[in-house]
Amino acid sequence: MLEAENLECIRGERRLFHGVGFRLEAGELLFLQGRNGAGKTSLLRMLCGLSLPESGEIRWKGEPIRKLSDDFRSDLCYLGHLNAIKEELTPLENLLSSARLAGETLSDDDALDALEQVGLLGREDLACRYLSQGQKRRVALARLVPERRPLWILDEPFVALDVNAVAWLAGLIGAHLQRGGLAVMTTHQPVDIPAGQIRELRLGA
Amino acid sequence: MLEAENLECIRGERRLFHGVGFRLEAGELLFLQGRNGAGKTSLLRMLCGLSLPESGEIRWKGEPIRKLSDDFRSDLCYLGHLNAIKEELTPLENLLSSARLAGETLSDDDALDALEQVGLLGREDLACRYLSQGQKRRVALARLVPERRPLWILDEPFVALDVNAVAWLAGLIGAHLQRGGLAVMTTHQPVDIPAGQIRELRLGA
Amino acid sequence: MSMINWFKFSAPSTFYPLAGRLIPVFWALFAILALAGLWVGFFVAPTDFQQGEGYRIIFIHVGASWMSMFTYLVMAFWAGMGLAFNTRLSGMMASALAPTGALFAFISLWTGALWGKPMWGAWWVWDARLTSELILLFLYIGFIALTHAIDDTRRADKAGAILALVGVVNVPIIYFSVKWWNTLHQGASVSLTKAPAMASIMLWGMLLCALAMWMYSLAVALMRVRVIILERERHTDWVKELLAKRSQ
Amino acid sequence: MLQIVSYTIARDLRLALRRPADLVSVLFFFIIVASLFPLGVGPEADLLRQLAPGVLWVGALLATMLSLPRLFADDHRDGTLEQLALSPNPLGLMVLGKVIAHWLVSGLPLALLAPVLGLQFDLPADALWVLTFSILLGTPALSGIGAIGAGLTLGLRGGGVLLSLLVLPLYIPVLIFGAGAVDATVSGLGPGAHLSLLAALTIGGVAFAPWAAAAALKIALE
Amino acid sequence: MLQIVSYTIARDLRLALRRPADLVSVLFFFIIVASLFPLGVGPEADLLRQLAPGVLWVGALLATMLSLPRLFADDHRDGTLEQLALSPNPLGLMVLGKVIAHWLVSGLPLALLAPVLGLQFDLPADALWVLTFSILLGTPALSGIGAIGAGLTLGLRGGGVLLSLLVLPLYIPVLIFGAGAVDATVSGLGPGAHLSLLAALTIGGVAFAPWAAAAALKIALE
Ligand code: HEM
Ligand SMILES: Nc1ncnc2c1ncn2[C@@H]1O[C@H](COP(=O)(O)OP(=O)(O)OP(=O)(O)O)[C@@H](O)[C@H]1O
Ligand SMILES: Nc1ncnc2c1ncn2[C@@H]1O[C@H](COP(=O)(O)OP(=O)(O)OP(=O)(O)O)[C@@H](O)[C@H]1O
Ligand SMILES: [Mg+2]
Ligand SMILES: [Mg+2]
Repeated sequence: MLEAENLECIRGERRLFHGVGFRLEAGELLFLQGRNGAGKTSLLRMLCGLSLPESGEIRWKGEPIRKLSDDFRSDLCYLGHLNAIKEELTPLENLLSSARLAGETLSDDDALDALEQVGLLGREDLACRYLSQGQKRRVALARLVPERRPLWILDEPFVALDVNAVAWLAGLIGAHLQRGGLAVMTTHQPVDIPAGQIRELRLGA
Repeated sequence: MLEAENLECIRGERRLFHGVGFRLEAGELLFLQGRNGAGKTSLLRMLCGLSLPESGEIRWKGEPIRKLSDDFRSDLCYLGHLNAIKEELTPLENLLSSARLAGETLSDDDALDALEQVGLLGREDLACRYLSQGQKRRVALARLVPERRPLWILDEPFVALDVNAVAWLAGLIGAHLQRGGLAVMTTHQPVDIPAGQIRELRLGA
Repeated sequence: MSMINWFKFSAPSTFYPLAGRLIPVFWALFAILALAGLWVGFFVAPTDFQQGEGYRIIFIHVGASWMSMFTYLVMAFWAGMGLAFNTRLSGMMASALAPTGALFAFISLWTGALWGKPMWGAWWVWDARLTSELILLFLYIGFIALTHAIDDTRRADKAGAILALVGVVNVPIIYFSVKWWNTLHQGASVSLTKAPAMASIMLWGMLLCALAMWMYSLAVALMRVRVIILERERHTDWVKELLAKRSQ
Repeated sequence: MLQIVSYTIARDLRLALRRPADLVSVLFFFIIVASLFPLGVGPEADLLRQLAPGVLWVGALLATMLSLPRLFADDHRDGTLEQLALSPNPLGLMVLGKVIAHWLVSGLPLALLAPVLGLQFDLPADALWVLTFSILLGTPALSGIGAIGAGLTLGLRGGGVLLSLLVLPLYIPVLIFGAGAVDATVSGLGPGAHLSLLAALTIGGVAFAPWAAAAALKIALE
Repeated sequence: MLQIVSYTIARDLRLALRRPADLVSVLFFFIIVASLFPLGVGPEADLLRQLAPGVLWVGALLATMLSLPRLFADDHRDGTLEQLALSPNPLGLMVLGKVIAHWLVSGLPLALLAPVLGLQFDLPADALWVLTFSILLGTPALSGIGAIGAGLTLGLRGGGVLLSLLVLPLYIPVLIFGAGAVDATVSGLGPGAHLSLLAALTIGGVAFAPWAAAAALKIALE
């Protein structure tokens, strides 16, 4: 479903990678590896269409993503280094609002359920500004609970999470793969995802 | 050398912890544990004197830190969630400048040596804005290489680092302990520090 | 010119030597036209019976005003090309034109102000044409400031292009302001459809000066674009080769 | 389509209301600027009445401008903007929503406050009406044009000041027609022509600016 | 002691020079504001000459004010401020260094530019001198007082506008004596009294403000 061919990325005067390609089918996870600064984040942003590759092409269901634009974006869920939550809003409001802006609807119950899963029940009405670093990350991750779009692109989702939350998230990604979803992910922590076919891609080896 | 007694922390209407106390001697590491939101960051900021405990007292070499102020701060090195580096400056300039502002002097050679250790040689003249998340964290950590002040307080120093960097940093903390330094640290990742006496303190258990 | 040619010359590596060959030609034309224009302007054209000698400022003022507007249009054209086709050269052309445009906008304002003092009794009035010309200068400066504030040249080009395209509405406003509003400023006296309303010798002087400014703009913009090409493409093989050859 | 616009408006308004200090501050800035000028210029009543339209319009314009950097900066810093750009909805529509919300918390209250300040300057009643109406009519254009500037300077250090540099020249026509409308009323000429030009600017600004701003945002994210 | 002040100055200047656009933009903002007023007010030369001191001073004041939010915000966001507060050096001295650096990249260039703009308004030569000198003398006070406001509003959303609200009233005396000095020169009274009051404000501002600002910063960090 997701194919990349011969991607090249240049930053400043440095060629981060070139000739990168892969093919990912339903139910598969691509595990992107590489040392700090290898270009993992840069590659993920390209896969989302946020930045353009110097050369090469990315295809979703056989079509170049440049041409699909809207269609591709309604299949895609991206979670970056930044949490994309509003410090002024409560976790519940954040969740509802990000669903709405992504063009989906989420009932209050579903949202509360998601917050319960990430262990924030009891804090759903506290402005996010007061949350700890890990709790903020959990609010961002709660978006994934009701998420049914096929392609997940996750940039170091495990950062700042405690041990329980790491295990929970690994399970969630596993369930997504079992439903036939795809995921591309980076992380420096050793975690095992309990399902799905795992491919590895190492940048800058 | 560092003692805390009966510390209590209240945020909003929630008591995060109370009755927390410990005693740390030269060469020892305090490993602070607890789930997301347990109050680890809040405790570390108290230990630095950045915020005041609701009740209880913190002493350094037998004196309450409130009274010591300058003296305590010249024994202390704090590294928080934020990197405290300037995106406009290069890694080298950042390192020199933070040493100067902390009231120390650092020769260019020592600074370059520190950057080499964190694997940023070759990027010492690139503005930090262009660095990857992990590389930025490395610039912040490079400060620790020449650091000889006895008390290190590190809030999740391993976040965003790749495997090699994690091992290197563990070694660096070990060396600090062996020199007779003290360290207080939190992390959610399993790492082992190769030296020193390790104490654990679990918040919100 | 055929399509293939067009795209060939839009590659910096082919454009660079082409520009290098054109520059001396434009400088030569500039020298000839400027001398002729100034000669006509200062020695041949008679003293105006209403305005005395002061009117001779027109020879610079009008040409500079035209150039400032026209340069902006060309800059916006290149900017649009850059956004649409993602060609590298377009952004370089736009950045190369901006300082020249700003210079002419400034000269237009400056000479206008100098002229305004004897004619209207004030250096400056807030009239539609004068104001919109001032906005033009600010747009040029904004373009330069914006593109310099962004280090990534690709991003800088695109951001500048948007600004240039947004500002393009200002140009017709400058041009037609004398028609649309009641202004102190003189209406258009040169037009393609009517016979010119001024003495033909004056007209000739003005046109010669304007043409000289054209040549100057072309020469300077090409020189600047060559510098920009070298700077931006310094890592490509052809530039390395070129520099190696030159340093021998 | 309409839904996403209205939802963006609702979201931005809620965020603004979480910080009522912001809204109040825009208004106080306006009040302070309007009071600074008499201080700098001196107290003659005739002179002040002559100055009033210009000063009040400049004050409204600067107040709007000062609140512009926040239009996208918060969303950019916390990553929300990336998410908006990746949403299947057209980014331009969401920017339109943000522009409208911005107007509702800046332009609208400024227009409502303006006649009160105008009284201070001893403006006649019909001029006060025209002042209110012209600010009401002109500020959407300010928000729209401002959005382009805010998008272009997003993420640049010192963007705030660069933003003013880009945006102020484009604000000049709005200022001229806005203050001109009040002046024309005071001098008995009738504000019609000025007001219709102002309306044209606003329609152009609101219809076209969000798309330019959206293009600028996509570039800023690259 | 002196060392840490001078080192902070050097560091902030270096950061400012990494982005020359900032410096240029402050100046252009000044230019643009000084050109907006005539637009809003109308073109009569006599009126404008009367307005000039007020308008130029208000312009300088607003330009300084716009650059204030950046004084601590960057350091706060990236964690540098925490490190400064934990350094064994007195925070007040480091703030003093930052205030001086701020003046060097805002007040000083504004003062140098002011006479050029004054020419546009057709001010006589002695008034131009006094204008330059008064801005040179008054702007350090603006930077100092501004630092307190910037410290107090640090980390608050919409801090920029709240900052103006806090700082502008405190700027009023500077404005009055500054513009007053020029006015007095134009009307032949001599600027001496105004200028010495201005000097007193500046000495007070620079000596005392950094410590108040440092206290505000410590609170903001808690
Ligand atoms: C700062 C003040 C001034 C500015 C910004 C300015 C701007 C312009 C511009 C943009 C044009 C070219 C537009 C066109 O060809 O239609 C122009 C043309 C011209 N200007 Fe000015 N002007 C200024 C002052 C003056 C003054 C004081 C005079 C003399 C009374 C003057 C006389 C003319 C004339 C005669 C033309 C040529 C019109 C034509 O033949 O088409 N300008 N000016
Ligand atoms: N202008 C530039 N000049 C040179 N190198 C640059 C420039 N901009 C970015 N880089 C380099 O590009 C890389 C960006 O990497 P990216 O953020 O994709 O890394 P990553 O693999 O996600 O790393 P991390 O594990 O630390 O998150 C870095 O190595 C950085 O140094
Ligand atoms: N105003 C408030 N009302 C209620 N709870 C609050 C308030 N402010 C902060 N808190 C709570 O205080 C805690 C702050 O925790 P802190 O940042 O110290 O956690 P931490 O142990 O460092 O967590 P992490 O592992 O995620 O970094 C959070 O649980 C947060 O929800
Ligand atoms: Mg990364
Ligand atoms: Mg924490």
